[in-house]
Amino acid sequence: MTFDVLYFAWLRERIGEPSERIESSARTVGQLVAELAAKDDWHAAAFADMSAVRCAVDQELADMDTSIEGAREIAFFPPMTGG
Amino acid sequence: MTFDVLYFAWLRERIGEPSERIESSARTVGQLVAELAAKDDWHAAAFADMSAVRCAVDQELADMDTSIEGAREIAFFPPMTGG
Amino acid sequence: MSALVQPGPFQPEQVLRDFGVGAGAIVTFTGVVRDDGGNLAALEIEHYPAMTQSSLTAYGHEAAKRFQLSDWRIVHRHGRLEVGEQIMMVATAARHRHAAFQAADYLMDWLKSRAPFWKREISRDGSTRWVDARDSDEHALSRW
Amino acid sequence: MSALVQPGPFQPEQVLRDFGVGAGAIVTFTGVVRDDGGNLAALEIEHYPAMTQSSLTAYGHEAAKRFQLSDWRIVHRHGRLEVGEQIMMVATAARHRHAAFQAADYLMDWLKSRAPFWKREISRDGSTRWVDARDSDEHALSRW
Repeated sequence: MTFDVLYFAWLRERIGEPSERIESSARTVGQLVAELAAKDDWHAAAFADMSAVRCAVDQELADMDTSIEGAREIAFFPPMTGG
Repeated sequence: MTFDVLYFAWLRERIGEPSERIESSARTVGQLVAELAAKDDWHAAAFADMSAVRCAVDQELADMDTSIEGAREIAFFPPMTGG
Repeated sequence: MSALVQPGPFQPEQVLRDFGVGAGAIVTFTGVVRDDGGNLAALEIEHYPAMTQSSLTAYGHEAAKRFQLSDWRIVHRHGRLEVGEQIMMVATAARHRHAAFQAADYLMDWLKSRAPFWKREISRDGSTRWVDARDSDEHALSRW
Repeated sequence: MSALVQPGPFQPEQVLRDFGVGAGAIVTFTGVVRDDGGNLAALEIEHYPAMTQSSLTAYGHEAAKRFQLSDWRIVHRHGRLEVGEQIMMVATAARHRHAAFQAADYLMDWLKSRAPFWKREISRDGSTRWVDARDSDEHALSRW
């Protein structure tokens, strides 16, 4: 399947791009993260500390076990600091 | 001693005046209340239920035991309902 | 850091002019004349002029000390207020949001039960009724 | 009942126009860029456009249901904000004050930790630093 993968804040900076299209057979967020982290050093650095990474699947907050089957947009970002 | 005694809200209405000058030898709020309540039916009605009467001595919240020696202004009123 | 007691209406943007400069968190509370049953025409608020200002100022300073406010303001009206009119407003400013929230909440509990104001409801048919103090307001004070 | 996400400044009196008609209690929270150490020039706020509006709206509706609000509004800015500028504002309207206070407090806890905004500090010397999420913000959420 093809996903739009989005990055925000320092994840975006480490990866060097705000988004990328990914062809993957991953079925959960966690499986996708494992694939992405194996791509290159930049991705590895972005996903080095998963305790500092949050995720949304199609704009809904998700966790590593969340299914991405049928999803279009997976976003990764640090803990939010709004307000 | 001479005191200015002030009434607010329904205490003012029951007594029929917003204030009066009282010559009294009372030394506490409670003693003054006993004197006032004995004056006439209107005063008796105002002080009939002391659980619904609050008091300030010289603009400071007080209770029945508070001394009024040297005080100038004693105010009686129902529980406050501001805000 | 000021308390204002006045009969006329107030503009919140005026009350908040130059308020809380340097603070990170500003909380306001505004009380409005509410008609629950469809019969209320207005409120008449009586107060104790010689005591009102000083008691509001004292509660403001107490809140500032307790919650380390950098600024606070209180405005409270008296006299006749129509349904929908603003009765009063409290504003608190602090570095962080929890202090600002708590201080405004604290101030409201004190104002409701310890500031010398008394409300009378004026119905559309002209009849009047003094508003009873609520046990829940007295109880709220015991939280602090 | 509306959430607004915008880069430009907002006027509180505009945000509160026609707000909470019929309510007895209105609470607002305003967050302001605060310079604690004397070195901050501005904040840069990044957000996730496709998600921001919908998540603010969802938290607003959740607060309305939970605290029986008659009205609520949220405005949150993004982009570069100088020291002293307003970052965001929440307003809640209810019959009684405790519901309005609690709902605003609740909404702020959710916005701080669950709305897709990320703050970066820009120092006067031009260096930048992403603001870390605070444990106390995460902890605050567990109150509800």
